[in-house]
Amino acid sequence: MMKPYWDVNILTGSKTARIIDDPAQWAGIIKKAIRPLYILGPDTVDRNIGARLFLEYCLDVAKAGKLPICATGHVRKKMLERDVHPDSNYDIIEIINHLQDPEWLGVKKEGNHDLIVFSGVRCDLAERGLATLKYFAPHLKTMALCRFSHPNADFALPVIRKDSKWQEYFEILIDNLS
Amino acid sequence: MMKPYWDVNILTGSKTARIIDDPAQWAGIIKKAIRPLYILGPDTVDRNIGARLFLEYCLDVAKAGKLPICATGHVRKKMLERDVHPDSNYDIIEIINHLQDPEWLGVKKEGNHDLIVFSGVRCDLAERGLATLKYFAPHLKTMALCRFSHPNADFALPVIRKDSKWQEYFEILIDNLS
Amino acid sequence: MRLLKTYKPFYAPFCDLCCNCTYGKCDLTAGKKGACGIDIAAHQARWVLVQCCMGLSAHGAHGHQLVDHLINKHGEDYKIDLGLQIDVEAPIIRTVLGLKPETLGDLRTAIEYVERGLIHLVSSTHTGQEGSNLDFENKALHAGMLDHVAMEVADIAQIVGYKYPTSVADTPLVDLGWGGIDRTKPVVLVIGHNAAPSIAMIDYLQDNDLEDTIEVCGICCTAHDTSRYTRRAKVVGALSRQLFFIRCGIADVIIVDEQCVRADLPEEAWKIGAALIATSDKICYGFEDVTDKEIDEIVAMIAEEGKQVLILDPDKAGEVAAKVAPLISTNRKKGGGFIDEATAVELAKDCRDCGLCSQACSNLLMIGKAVKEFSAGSAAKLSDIFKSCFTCGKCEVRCPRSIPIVKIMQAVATKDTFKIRSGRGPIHDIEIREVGLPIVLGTIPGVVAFLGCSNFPKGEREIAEMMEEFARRKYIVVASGCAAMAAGMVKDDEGKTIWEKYPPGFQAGGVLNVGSCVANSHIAGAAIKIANIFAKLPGRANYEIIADYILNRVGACGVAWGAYSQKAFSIATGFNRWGVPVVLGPHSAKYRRLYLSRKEEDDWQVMDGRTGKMTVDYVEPAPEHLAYVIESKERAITTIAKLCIRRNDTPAGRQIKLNHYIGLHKRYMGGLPDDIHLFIRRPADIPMFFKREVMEYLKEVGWKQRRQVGLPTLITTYPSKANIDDIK
Amino acid sequence: MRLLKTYKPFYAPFCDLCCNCTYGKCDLTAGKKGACGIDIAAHQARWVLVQCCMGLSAHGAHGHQLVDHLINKHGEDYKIDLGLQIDVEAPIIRTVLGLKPETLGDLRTAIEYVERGLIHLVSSTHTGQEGSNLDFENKALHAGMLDHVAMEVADIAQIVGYKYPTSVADTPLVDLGWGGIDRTKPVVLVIGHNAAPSIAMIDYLQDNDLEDTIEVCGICCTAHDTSRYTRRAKVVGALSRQLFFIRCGIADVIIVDEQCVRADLPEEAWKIGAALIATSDKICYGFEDVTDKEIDEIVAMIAEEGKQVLILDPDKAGEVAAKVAPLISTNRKKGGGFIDEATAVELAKDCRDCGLCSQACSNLLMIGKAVKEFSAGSAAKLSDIFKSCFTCGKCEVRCPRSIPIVKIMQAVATKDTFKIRSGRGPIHDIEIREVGLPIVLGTIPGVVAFLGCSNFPKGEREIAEMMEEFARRKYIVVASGCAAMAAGMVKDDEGKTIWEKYPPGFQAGGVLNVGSCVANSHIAGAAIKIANIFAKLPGRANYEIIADYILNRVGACGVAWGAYSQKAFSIATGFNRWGVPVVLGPHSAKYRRLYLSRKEEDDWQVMDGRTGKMTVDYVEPAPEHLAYVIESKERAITTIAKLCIRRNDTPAGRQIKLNHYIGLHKRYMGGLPDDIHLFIRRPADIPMFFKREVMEYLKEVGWKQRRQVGLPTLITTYPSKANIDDIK
Ligand code: SF4
Ligand code: SF4
Ligand code: SF4
Ligand code: SF4
Ligand code: SF4
Ligand code: SF4
Ligand code: SF4
Ligand code: SF4
Repeated sequence: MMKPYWDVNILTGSKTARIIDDPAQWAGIIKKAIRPLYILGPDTVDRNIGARLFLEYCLDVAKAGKLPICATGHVRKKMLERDVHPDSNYDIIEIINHLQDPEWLGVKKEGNHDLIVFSGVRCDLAERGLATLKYFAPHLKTMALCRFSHPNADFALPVIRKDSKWQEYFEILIDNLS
Repeated sequence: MMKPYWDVNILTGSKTARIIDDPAQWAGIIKKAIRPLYILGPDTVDRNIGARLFLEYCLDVAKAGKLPICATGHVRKKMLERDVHPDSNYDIIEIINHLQDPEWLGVKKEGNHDLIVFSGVRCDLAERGLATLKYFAPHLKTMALCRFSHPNADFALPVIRKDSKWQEYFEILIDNLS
Repeated sequence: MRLLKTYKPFYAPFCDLCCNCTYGKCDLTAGKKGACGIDIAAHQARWVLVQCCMGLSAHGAHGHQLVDHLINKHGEDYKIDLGLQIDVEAPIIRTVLGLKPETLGDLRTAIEYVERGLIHLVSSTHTGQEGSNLDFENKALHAGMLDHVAMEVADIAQIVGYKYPTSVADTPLVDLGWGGIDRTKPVVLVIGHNAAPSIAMIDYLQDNDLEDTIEVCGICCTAHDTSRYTRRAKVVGALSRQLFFIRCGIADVIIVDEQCVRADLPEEAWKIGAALIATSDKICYGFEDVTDKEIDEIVAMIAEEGKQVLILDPDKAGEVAAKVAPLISTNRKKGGGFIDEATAVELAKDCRDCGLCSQACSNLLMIGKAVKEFSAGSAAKLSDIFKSCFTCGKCEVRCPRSIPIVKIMQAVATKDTFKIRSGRGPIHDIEIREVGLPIVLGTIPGVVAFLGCSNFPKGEREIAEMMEEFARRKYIVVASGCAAMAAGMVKDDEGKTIWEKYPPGFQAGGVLNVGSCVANSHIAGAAIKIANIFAKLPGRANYEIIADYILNRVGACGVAWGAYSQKAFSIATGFNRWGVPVVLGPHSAKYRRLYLSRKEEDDWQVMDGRTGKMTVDYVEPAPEHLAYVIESKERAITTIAKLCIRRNDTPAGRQIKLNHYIGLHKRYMGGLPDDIHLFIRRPADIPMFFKREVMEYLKEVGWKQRRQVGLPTLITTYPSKANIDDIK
Repeated sequence: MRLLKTYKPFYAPFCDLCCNCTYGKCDLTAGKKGACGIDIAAHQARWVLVQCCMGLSAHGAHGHQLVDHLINKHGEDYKIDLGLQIDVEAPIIRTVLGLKPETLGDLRTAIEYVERGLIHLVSSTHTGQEGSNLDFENKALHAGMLDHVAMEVADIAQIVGYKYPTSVADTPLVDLGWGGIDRTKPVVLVIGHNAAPSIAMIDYLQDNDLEDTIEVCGICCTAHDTSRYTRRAKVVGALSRQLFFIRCGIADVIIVDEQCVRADLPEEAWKIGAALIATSDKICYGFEDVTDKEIDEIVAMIAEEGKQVLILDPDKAGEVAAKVAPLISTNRKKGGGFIDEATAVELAKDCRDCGLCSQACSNLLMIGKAVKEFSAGSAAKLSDIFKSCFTCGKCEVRCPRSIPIVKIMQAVATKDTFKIRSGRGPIHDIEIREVGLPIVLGTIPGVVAFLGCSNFPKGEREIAEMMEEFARRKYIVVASGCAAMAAGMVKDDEGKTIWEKYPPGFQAGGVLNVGSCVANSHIAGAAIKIANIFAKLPGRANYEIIADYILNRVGACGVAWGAYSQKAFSIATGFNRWGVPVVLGPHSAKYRRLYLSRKEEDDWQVMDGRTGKMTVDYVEPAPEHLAYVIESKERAITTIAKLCIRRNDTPAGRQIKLNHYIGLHKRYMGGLPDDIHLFIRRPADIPMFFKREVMEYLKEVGWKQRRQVGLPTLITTYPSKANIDDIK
């Protein structure tokens, strides 16, 4: 069992995430997925990592891993400013609601997704959403690409305290995805 | 965070036991204690480990570590049959209730205990009692000498599935205590 | 509350966190407070209050519905008459409300009082309300008291509404166990606590001379109540056999009312092809509400379309069930879940001994090993486990190989038929008159009440053993709910159950079944009546004095060895409020709160009611705890005897009580109890038989003789409006 | 319930386990069931119902107590008169109970109805009861409805009992904020939701001409209500400033009544040397109950012995507070908690940047970094954090160096004085008459109601911004409780708050404060009145038709951006029951349940009430969700505009609504909304301004024009006794 950064996210229960330290291993899991989806939350446009906007890293990940994007919150606007069109435009709770249904066709109408990757969703809300998927979406796996760690995901990062470490994580991940 | 053998004892929370694999380390902690107390529950008289009664091992531990004994449940009777007089005779909830009070004089009237070791208490009940001590007896440490592991203790064993392993654990512990 | 000063709340948190509001989760370990400022003790106590509110609501809502139903039938002026033997009809309502209920309408007034209290109690559990654990406990005690009012209303209502026998003590012995059910007839199984629809069905069968064609059996309290209504109704067993019996596939129709019913019955009923009729707004299962449809239409929906339905009109539900049963019975493969031993062994052979099932077990049973051994031909372990198993089904759900563990257990379950005495209702005034004095003096050593629920640590057997131990020693032994059933599931060498061996009266050595859960009120009621009738304390709205009287003079002890539910907890808390201590089984530590004293350290001062002068430190911890979890049966038996000791005991009474305490201690614990000196006031208290030994011990511990207190009381040892002159 | 078919419950469990009874803990992951057979969905729904029961009980108990208190004062025949402007006094009570309350006694009848409902709801949360999550939700919706009844009772009772103004819309502007409190006078701080003791104190001050000598200020709803009673009472702020303000040490006496009060006030009051008087059975704090003592004796206990006491008689409590305040004020070192910036920096210097405080934060704030930077001279981050901080104190409790973080925040908190319009109570009939038609046609684009509580993800500022956005766009903007306060905590460049800039009437572009939490009932009440007064739907006991009307025709949307409590949850659920969607802030995912639809997949069929013929798949998800958590303010604003769309909109109305929706979407989200085609029935619906762009998009997605439905309704699309002819 693991401890996330935020106390309010401490898991009360039994089924907790596998912590994956190695970004290369993350890349491997993403690559193996058939219909992955990358969900971007508002923290990606409200926060920097070092000098760059969090979103830039996420877009690089999406590009390298050929992940379709679901823009939640007001992320869409900043994406359009960068001329990237999100593949869908649900808010976080809405997309999770859709993902619960194994019959849903997914953002590309090709069938529901088998791997969900999250970044930049408000940590307590993401954790609630991951709990929903853990219970009601056994047909897919969830990955929290979040430095604060998420016990309710299937795969999570360890807590990453330093910006530099976080940047480095992203860089290796992106390298391994391409 | 750790997972005990019994599901009903899964910790829901944040503060969980340190797991100690090495019986020698256990012995060290017990030896360092100034006023330890060994609490024996009815499983010690209702169960065997291999061919020997669980109680026999516990009495050996008590003897080797010079631990005063609190006999709970109906353990007293079997102790008397072996001509060992328990130092006190509370039921499990009662002794825990006393231990909560830092001013209590302990079973030897020399002051409250600083280390509590448990064996053979019904696992779900022990876990409740350990929770009480975790919250309301910050003045003492608790050790669960139990093969099913106890998240609410300060120190616990890993889950020990095999009888032979459990026997061996006791033997090394007793050796190291003497 | 004065009680909470001596019997301090003891908390065993179940979780480090609070998840009650959107500021959380808040981590409450190591003295931390939540975002609302609450600490762990108050948080636990808040949970305690929530639990008690759930418990009291279960009985209160049930009571209100029953009363309304009966008022509909009989009118609100319908008289309450419990028969010749009973003048003091509703001791709890009288004492708490100051109301002597004479009609069904008065019962409704009593329930409205409960409802009014409830909303305030629930309100204070809201985030940002009460901050003190003691005040939460105070409210919980109040909730317990309201629960007793609600139970009394519910049981009196059904007794008068359905004319259950109350004037006799030796109510009929009815069949108990699953073995005796006649599977050749259509079988209707009733489950729950509100007998209205089941009784409506029985009425319909009687009115149409169909009684012989259909077998009616029940689980839990509805079983108690139908067997009070008609001798023909059979009792399958306690809550803990619910899933087991259903999986046997014997039932053709299942009528579910409310409380203690499995949440997954729709699925389970469907699996065995039985019809399922829900009849309460408490348990709707998402079924279509067909209350307004015609009976024939409903029967067709069930029998032809295989629908599960909700019928909120008890009379209609009863008639539908009666009509559906023969149709279903002929259409389905009877007893689809019923298997023989060979099949069971075959099924067990799939076991890979992975142990996951054991880990999931609610009762810490090593079920995996047992299944494995059973598959290899040795049934002993499985048979042993079955006796302690509540057939909750958690093991089975966990098994990666989907082994039907619960079904396999049929092979080791006894098919014997047992007996239980059907519930008798309130204790008669005349009985109280006869035993009041010996109880108060202590010469009847105690009243031991085994309260319902079947979350037993080691099975039904322990209940039977404990009851018998006290019956033999001439205590008055009372049982209710699932405990009464459990007691009947054990036969002696001559094939007799405890119900057949002891007299059914409220007398020394009597063994009584008061009835279903709500009949627990009659146990508290009996204690009150002792004060009322025997001691002539005025009953109406004289709450505090009566509770003080019971605490100090009525040697009663409750035992809730298998308490599982919120109701059981609020009932126990209500007994505590009346001054009756309750011994709980080990599972009950999960309720998170007990009331304990520490005999050496706590405040045992009492007032001498005769002189009105404070007795400085009375020493004697009697009773020692109010709500107390004990780990093993052996220790429980010993402790129960001790908890029957009261400050008011005469030397003769005390001798008798100590005689039992010492005797039991020697037998089960070995040697003299080491607290015996605390209970000996003067040499005259020492039991003859153990005199020498005890005297030696007393010398050893430096015992000094104490003076006897007349009319011991706590009144005036705490701020209160109660007057010491009222205690008599 | 038809609603639950389209708006399915969405669950986000907070815990893998159930710990409700002694069979547990039961692990409910991966499809496992508990020992009672329950699954995770039903278990979550059970929790939802418990929460709603707590919420409704808070208001119900409060209402009952207020009504009883006022009946004591004025008699039960005291007439309810809400003034000239209001004929339909209690739309909720009328609709739900079919009772037109005319006296205080009638209000008591309404509360008894609530109490009767409560016990059944709580009962079904007991283990072994309801097994279906949908039926739990049904009951939760019912609980929400009962909560609205309770709130209406409570607010009407205080309005008539205390003669709050209700006939005017432009109630006074009162001071808001902690900066404006006059610390040279004795300061009495009132906290909670039941103004009875506070008003008694104000009465006492007035009667004795002492008003000028004592400063009265309040937090939470009691602040709202005292400021409705007298303009002199100042509002400190919302719940989220409670600990902050107390730690400033300005208050000499704190009167606590009930709800939303910190559990640790006794300790906090003691630390600053303030007197603390508890006045409710809901919050006793373990204090001695001195209700029966003489006033002078109590005053002496508090002022001389420093005791904290419980006084359950509001009048007595008020007088005691008034008398104690000057005594305490002279005796203590005033403002013991008050510090200047230099001291704050000094205190912060102890910080070791360990980050433990941040990890503990309820609002995920990086408070540790901010403290560190502050100690190094840069206040910007701390100032920023303070705006989003609820001053819950969890960070401080966690700090291993015991840095008084909350106190340090004084250095960055504004000492400015703001304004809030005092609560106005129900909406006037005449206002309804004027706006009813434009609302139903859609030409007033919507009513947006900002409901109380201050668990805001990013502080008060967002509330003010959202409200202003809609006010500017001529929506009707309503606020209550802590949200109304939050809105007033922001000034524009000219130093004006939103309360000073917009008209106070229920009109396009109006911004209204209805009052405290219980005044939320007037918001639902207004929606009902639109049906009653404007559409002339009969009000009494015509519940289903009215809710259907609101859902399909009244473009109202609730926003509970900072919902934290069980009350907020039951209020929101009650709004849902009336057919009003509610947008919740991100924290509210912790409530565990939402009601969501999926616009592409779900059932949007409606009946054309004019023809009575089923319209096959109406396509239009209006409103799209009933209870919906949104993560960011920007998206929330856009979505609120969308949630005001109703099926009944005329083309003109729809144009206006879509104009706002598209405009807001472009501004906050970028580009056209990708679901716009779902809301365009015919070309006439398309807003002029965006016509070209929208037409292009419609072509792209293959949009086809749909026929307009007259009098859209869900009646007859599900089994019900309601008659389609009643919908008008
Ligand atoms: S209190 Fe119970 S439900 Fe809540 S987090 Fe803890 S274990 Fe889970
Ligand atoms: S009720 Fe209090 S302790 Fe519990 S989650 Fe809410 S703020 Fe935290
Ligand atoms: S059915 Fe029996 S053995 Fe299986 S988990 Fe439940 S109690 Fe244990
Ligand atoms: S879980 Fe199944 S396979 Fe494993 S030990 Fe139990 S019965 Fe055997
Ligand atoms: S209520 Fe049900 S799921 Fe919860 S602990 Fe009890 S048996 Fe387990
Ligand atoms: S007081 Fe403010 S910063 Fe501290 S934990 Fe609470 S919300 Fe976070
Ligand atoms: S916990 Fe205390 S020392 Fe650590 S960062 Fe926070 S304020 Fe600084
Ligand atoms: S609005 Fe919410 S937080 Fe504010 S006082 Fe009311 S219930 Fe409490």
